[in-house]
Amino acid sequence: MYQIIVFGPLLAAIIAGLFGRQLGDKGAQAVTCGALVLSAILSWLAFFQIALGHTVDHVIIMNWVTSGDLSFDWGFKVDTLTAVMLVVVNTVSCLVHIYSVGYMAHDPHKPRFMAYLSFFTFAMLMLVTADNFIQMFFGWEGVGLASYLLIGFWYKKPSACAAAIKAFLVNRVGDFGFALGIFAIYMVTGAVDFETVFAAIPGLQEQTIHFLWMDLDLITTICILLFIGAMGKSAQLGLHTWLPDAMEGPTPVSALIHAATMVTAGVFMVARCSPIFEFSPDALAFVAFIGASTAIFAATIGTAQNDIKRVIAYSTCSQLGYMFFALGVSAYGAAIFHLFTHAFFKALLFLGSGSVIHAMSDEQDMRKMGGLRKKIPATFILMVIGTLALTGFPFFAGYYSKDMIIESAFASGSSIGGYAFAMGVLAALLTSFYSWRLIFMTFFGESRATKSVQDHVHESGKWMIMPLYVLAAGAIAAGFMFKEYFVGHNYEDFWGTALFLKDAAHNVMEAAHHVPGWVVVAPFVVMVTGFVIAVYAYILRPDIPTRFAGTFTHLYNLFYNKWYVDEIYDFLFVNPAKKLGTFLWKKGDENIIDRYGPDGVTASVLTLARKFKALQSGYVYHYAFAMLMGVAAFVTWFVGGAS
Amino acid sequence: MTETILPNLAPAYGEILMAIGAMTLLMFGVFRGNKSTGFVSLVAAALMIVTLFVTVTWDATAVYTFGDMFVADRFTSFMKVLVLVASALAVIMSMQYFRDEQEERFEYPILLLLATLGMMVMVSANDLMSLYMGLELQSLSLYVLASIRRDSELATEAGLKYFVLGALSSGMLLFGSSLIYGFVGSTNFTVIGSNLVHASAHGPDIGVIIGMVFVLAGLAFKISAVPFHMWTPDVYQGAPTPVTAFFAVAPKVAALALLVRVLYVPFGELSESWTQVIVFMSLASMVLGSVAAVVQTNIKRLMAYSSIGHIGFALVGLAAGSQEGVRGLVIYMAIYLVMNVGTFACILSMRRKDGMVEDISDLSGLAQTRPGMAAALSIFMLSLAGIPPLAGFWGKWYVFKAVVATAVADPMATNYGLIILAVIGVIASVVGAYYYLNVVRVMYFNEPDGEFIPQKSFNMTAIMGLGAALMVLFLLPQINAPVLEYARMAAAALIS
Amino acid sequence: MEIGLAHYLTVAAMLFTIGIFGIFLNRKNVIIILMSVELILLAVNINFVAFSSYLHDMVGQVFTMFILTVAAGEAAIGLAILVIYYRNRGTIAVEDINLMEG
Amino acid sequence: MIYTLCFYLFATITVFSAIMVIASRNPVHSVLYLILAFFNSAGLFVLLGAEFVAMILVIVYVGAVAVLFMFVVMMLDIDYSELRKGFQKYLPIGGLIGLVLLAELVLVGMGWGLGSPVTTDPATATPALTEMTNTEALGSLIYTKYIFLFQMAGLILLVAMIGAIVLTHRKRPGVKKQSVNKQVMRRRGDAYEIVKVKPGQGLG
Amino acid sequence: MEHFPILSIITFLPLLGVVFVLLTKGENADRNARNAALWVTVFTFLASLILWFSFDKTTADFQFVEKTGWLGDNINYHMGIDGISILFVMLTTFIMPIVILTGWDAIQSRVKEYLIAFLILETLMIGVFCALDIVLFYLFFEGGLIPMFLIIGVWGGKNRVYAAYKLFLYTLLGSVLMLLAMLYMYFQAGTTDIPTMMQYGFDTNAQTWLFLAFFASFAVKMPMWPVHTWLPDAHVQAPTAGSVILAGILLKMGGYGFLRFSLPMFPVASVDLAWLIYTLSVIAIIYTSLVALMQQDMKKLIAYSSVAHMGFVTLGIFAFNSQGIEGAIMVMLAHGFVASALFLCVGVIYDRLHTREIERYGGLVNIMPKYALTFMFFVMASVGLPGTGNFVGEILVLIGLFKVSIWTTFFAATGLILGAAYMLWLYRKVVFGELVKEDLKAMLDMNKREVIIFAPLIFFTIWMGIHPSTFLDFMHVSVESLITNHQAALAAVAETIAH
Repeated sequence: MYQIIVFGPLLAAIIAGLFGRQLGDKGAQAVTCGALVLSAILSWLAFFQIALGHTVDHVIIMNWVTSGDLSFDWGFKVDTLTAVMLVVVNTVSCLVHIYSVGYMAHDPHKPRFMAYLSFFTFAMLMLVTADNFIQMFFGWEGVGLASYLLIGFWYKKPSACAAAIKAFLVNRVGDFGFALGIFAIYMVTGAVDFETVFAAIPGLQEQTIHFLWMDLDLITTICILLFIGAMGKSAQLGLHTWLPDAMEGPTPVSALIHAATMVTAGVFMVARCSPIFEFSPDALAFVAFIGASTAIFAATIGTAQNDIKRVIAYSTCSQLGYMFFALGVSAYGAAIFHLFTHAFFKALLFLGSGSVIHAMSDEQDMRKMGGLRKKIPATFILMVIGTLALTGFPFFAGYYSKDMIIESAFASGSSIGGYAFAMGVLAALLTSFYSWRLIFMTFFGESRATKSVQDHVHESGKWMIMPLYVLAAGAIAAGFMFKEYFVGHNYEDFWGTALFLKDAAHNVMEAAHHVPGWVVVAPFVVMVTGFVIAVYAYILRPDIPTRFAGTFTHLYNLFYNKWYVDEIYDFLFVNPAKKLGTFLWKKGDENIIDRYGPDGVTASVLTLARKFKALQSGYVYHYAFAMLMGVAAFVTWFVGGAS
Repeated sequence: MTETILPNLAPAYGEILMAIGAMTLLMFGVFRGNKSTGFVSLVAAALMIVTLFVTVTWDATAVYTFGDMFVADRFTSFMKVLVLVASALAVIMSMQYFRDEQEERFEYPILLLLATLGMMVMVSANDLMSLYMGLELQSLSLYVLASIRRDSELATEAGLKYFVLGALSSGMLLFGSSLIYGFVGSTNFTVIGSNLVHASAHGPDIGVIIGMVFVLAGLAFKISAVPFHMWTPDVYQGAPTPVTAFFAVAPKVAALALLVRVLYVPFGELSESWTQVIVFMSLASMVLGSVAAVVQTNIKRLMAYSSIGHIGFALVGLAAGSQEGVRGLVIYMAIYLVMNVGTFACILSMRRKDGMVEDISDLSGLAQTRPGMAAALSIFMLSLAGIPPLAGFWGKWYVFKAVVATAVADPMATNYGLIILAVIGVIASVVGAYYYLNVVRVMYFNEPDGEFIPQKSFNMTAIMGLGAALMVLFLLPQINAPVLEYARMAAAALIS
Repeated sequence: MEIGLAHYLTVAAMLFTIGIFGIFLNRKNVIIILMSVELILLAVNINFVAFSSYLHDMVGQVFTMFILTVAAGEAAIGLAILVIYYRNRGTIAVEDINLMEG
Repeated sequence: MIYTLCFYLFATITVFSAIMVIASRNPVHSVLYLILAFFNSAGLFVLLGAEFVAMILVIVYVGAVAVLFMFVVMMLDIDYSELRKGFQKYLPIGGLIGLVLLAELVLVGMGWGLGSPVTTDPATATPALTEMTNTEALGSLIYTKYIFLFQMAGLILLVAMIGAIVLTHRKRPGVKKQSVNKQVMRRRGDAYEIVKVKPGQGLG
Repeated sequence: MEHFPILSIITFLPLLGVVFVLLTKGENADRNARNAALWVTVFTFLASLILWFSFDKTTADFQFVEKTGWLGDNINYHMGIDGISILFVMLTTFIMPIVILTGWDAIQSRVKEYLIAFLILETLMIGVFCALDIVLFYLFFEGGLIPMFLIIGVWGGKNRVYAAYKLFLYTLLGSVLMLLAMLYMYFQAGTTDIPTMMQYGFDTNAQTWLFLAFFASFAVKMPMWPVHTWLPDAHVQAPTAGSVILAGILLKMGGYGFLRFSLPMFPVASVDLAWLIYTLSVIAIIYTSLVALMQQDMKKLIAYSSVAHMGFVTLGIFAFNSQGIEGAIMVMLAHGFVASALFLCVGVIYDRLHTREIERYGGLVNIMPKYALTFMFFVMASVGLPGTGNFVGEILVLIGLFKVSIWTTFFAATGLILGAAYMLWLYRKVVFGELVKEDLKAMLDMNKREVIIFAPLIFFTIWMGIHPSTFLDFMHVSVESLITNHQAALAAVAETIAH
């Protein structure tokens, strides 16, 4: 079964990719969608079997690499965590595939697009089903490749190409850390498969590793290296810069990869490695800190963006921050739960925005939208549902998961938990604000679009709308339906061994149910506050934002320019690398190595040769003189040596 | 003190045959005039080949004759074979050239014969006197040969330079001989050797060493080792090409053979002293031969510097001071012979309307106009450069093998001088590769310009083809085994 | 002071040096060079005869005889080359003998 | 005493004339000085007891070689007006090296017999004059023990001969030679031609 | 020789091709010559499959051994392969038919000589990997320079003379020092037999010098920084097939040399000087990656990337553990496929537009989808994406190296980031973007011949990535024995010092 789930999409991708021309657009779409529908159905089956049936499956396909004492396989380890991910990935992917049929209707490269999507799904599935770190790394890089391909799908746009490369490279930075983490794990445990590694970790406490000129705690080092990988993939503070740019890709891609699945791989990985992270409080604190900071950081930027997809992208970034600080306070269940619900409502928001963009003839700037609610009512309703879920409106999916995270942070009792709690609440305020701002700017007020665009506005076709309904259902229901399993009373039964808690007695999520009332209410209050501000600023007094921006120019610019992170990176890394490259090439290779090496030697040989040539003057007496010199020198040598 | 019985002539049958043959041919030539040149040449070559067989059959341990002034052993026979082969090929290769230049002179092959006779006497010399006589017979013939195109300014200039410097070198050699004679009391190699062994208790006399240095200088001139090399480029360039071809091989082989004998038989006891001189000359020759050739444009001058460099490499074997080293040297010279003869065969086969090919740039695009010859010449060039698996590499292999063995034979006292020699030697060979490649480059990389007059001489083609084949196939045991074995025996005849 | 071998050797050494001087200090005339060669050979001969005399050995004198013979031949060849060179170039100035160099 | 005197006389003149050989402005003088040097060295040879070699030196060298030199010098008709230029240019360094070499050679010469005992066993000991003259002694050696070298010397002279002829002998196109064949074959018609001359025009 | 001399046959079979090529005459001579060369190389590959299938993977001994007297003095004609060399032999025989096909249309002048050069080169390359006698090894090792010199010089680009000379003299200079070291070893060990020498235990003090001498040769051949500058020039000027050979096989000789000579014969010096190798390799990886980032010439860029990849090879070899060494071999094999393919990719468009300047291209995906896909695949493989052989190799190298030196691994791993940067930049500039340049619009997608060339390369690259055991299984025993011997030698030296 897992083989079909995982390799079905790969097969579909190969067929659509290589034989797309022969199959035709329809054929390619049918193959890929069919494979994904099948995978999705099987995933749900697996979910029921594993997660609700409380079993763990381990399938080994074949040995991958054996070298010395290092050995790892191609295999599937399917526990509840994996099963949840399978469901998320395949469901969203399946819906996005179907959505794409409609969304990409006018694109000439449909088979290629479908192939990429399916390939991405395959890679993501490899990631979540991996039974060892290397296979996980395979999926990890695979999704990176798919992401690269899909972001750069419209290869004619230079910005798309640049964004694709940026995404790949920033991810590589993360992978760099991840890989080092894996190496460290292998060095200390002698294995890379989860089972052996996790079993060996407890025995490694208190050990140190010498690196960066100091003795670092071994497990903390490993965890932080792994987490760097997660930061890259999940666009956490510092390595987040690629995610907004990634919106250059087609919207279904944003929904699938940059909202629902790939970006959550980091969350998944940390959860998967909970048996390691649990042994390093420092690393967990670091995770929590980064997560909380990202949550607030991305939210601030989200308030100042005008591109509809970018707003959602920063929102995603922020929400991922939530997940990470949940992980950081050991609320793994809460994190995965938020991952689960977020997948639905964020995919919904993205696909909805795609629908808007589609309606607006590919316009993404919200300043040129407005008043769309009457023209595309279905989309409007769906977007509102998504927003409600995102902002944590009671009984929508986000409400359960996000509040759980905030409460867990509070309940953890640590200082970093307190920081996370504060940031979480503040970010919730901003989330509410920018989410509603999006809705208001897009669907309310007067239309700011050109006449021709306005005439064109139309509701999307059934291929696009149908998946949205399904996702909306998820955004509404996923929360209360699965709450008990993910974070509630069925927690231990549900997760089994998939998530590890060092100190099971101190389950943060357990504690989260018993936090003070104001903590429970706080997210709701800030959410409403945010809504009110948004209503005030964008419905009642539309001039406020401009004035605000005028008054707080610096702050606005800071947010609008995304805290200048890109510029700082350009300054710190990109430009120096280019300059250094040129320097090493022109100065190093050409001016030093070649100049003093081969060319220099050649030149000096030539000079010497010319000197010899000059000595060979052609005059007999010079020749005779040389002979005399030779004899005299030898004679002197021996006479002198003898006496 | 008077010998009434006839000396043992058997070891010298070859020389006698050559002498009588040369005089008979001279008579023939005088009566028939210059139109008999072709015939005289052929007979001369045949005579050399016959002599070669006479020499080869002489396969005994050392025999001394003519008052111990003449020796025949395996070393002499091997070196004589080389000399005779080189000379015979030189005669054959010259025929077409002089015919084309309409400069046929029947004296030419006869002088070549007499020069070769001189070389054979040199190789067999066991006395400073026979050394000198052989050397002079050879030298005088060579002076004449160098300027045999007496209407050519270059040839006469070459002859004059060669003569003046050659006379100077003979003077030095003689002066050295006189000192040796005076300080040891004999001119006979064997006697000198044994006298020095007896005298070794209180160290060699400085007079002997100085005398030896002078003799070395005189011989170094003949093999054109630095700093006694300066005549070489000018003479090679100025002399008629077939004469250069002859100069490049036979006299060097003979002089080197003589040098080896002088160093090992009379002065074996002084090896510590002469090794220093040889190491210096070897180093300087390798470096100069490799470096100075880089800027040459005339192919004959190039070959001159090449020969200087190669002598440097051959001397490496001598510097090793062991039987293996001499063996390496002997092998080196054998291979050197084929490479050089082959190269000159190629050069001689190329004629343009305006004369012989002299400039390297004239070879442009030869690979397209005459692929076979280009391939052969490339093989010779790469072999000269010592690129494996061609024969030239093996020459270097054996000499360097010997010197490395000597250098590190005693783990306590590693001979750094020899190690430096080896390192600089191989580096010089890389520099040398540069200009050999240059010839290949011109032939293969450049586009052809100008027409060559088609060459129809079967002899030349055969020499080129056989030579190239030998260079490539030297690594076959069937071909190298006899050479190696003979070389070993030759070296063993000198040093046990 | 008794005249010993060293005296003869000194004379020979001086002649030898003068001969070499003659070769490389001479700038104008090739014939002088040829004569210098004769001087060198003369020096060698004095050496040989002196050694022969003091060693009571005839070999030195025999050698001298052959050197004289060869020297005659050498002179003949040298002069012959000189003559044809002169025919070609119309000069025998040493400084003009440099058509080939490098 | 006389021996010493003679030695110094001969030696001084020899060295002096040698210097003059290379220092003379006029090559003719050089040749003459060379002859002088030969004569005096012959004297040295006599002092050393080598009469035959001394004779040969005078006869062969002065009689043949030196005259040959003279012949060539005269024949080539060299302009010797400015022969001295450049002599000084290399004199310092060349002189220095030459003197060093000379000093070393003298030093070496002084060392004769000091180091190792020279062999007391000459290969061909000089016979006492009472027993055999110097000439006889040489003669008995050259044609017996040294027959090989004697033959070689012959070959060398042969080469010298061939060489000299090959290099210098040439047919001069302008020289008139008697050709008997031509004379015999001469016909009347070859000698004259009958031409009709028109009046007033000449032979044009 | 008791058994069938299969190695000699494989080694010298291409020379038979030379004969065939020489025999072709008439107006179709060029075509016939091409066919002859192709068939001979294919046949050589088929013959080498015999090795593949009858190889005994359970022993570290040399197999298919042929030994016969050769030069006397204990120098023998000794051939044989173990689990390490068989892979290189196979790589060579596999790449050769592709190489012949590469120049099929592009080379129109002096076709026969071109083919002969390649066929001779094949013999020499196979010989390098089969030789079990250092003299024999040296012959093959050095001999390869001659045909390569001609290939670059005759059929190369504008600046071909400079490049050909640089290649020749640079590598020759390195090798002659190795030759001296070989002579010394010959003198010490009294034999030139490689298996004997591997067990010999050379004098500890001398090892350093011997190691450095061999290093001089192999480092240039690899090439390692700072003796790498000949490679970009050689690659840029060489015809496509020449680049393929160079990147695919010739560079591997250095790595093979380290494995065959440096490690087993100079164990002490290898360990003592590992820091040097680490330093140079790390510099190479970072330095050349940065330089590659700024290149304007496609081939130069890929050449620099080769230098960086070879840095991984040396690092892996000098990690002295099975992951490192096996990883290094895997990187070499994978690089053999991928770098060859990348040069072929450049060749494909070079054949059409006759320029390698990156700026001259752009938007090729619009008209050459097949090409774009192929190129993308190899770009990703070169970047070391999992699922390709490069990944397996690099991960093994790094994982092995991490155990030895964390710092080194840290810096080496940055190469993964930089590598992605320049390769993706290259791809974007050439393939992506709008198709605006007029002369590009007429370019045709890959033809059947080109597809045939690439297909096996893609197939094997993936195979190596997914099921590397096919290859790793061959080397396990040999690598283990290499490490065991290495450690034993070190222990023996430690023992003597202790006493």
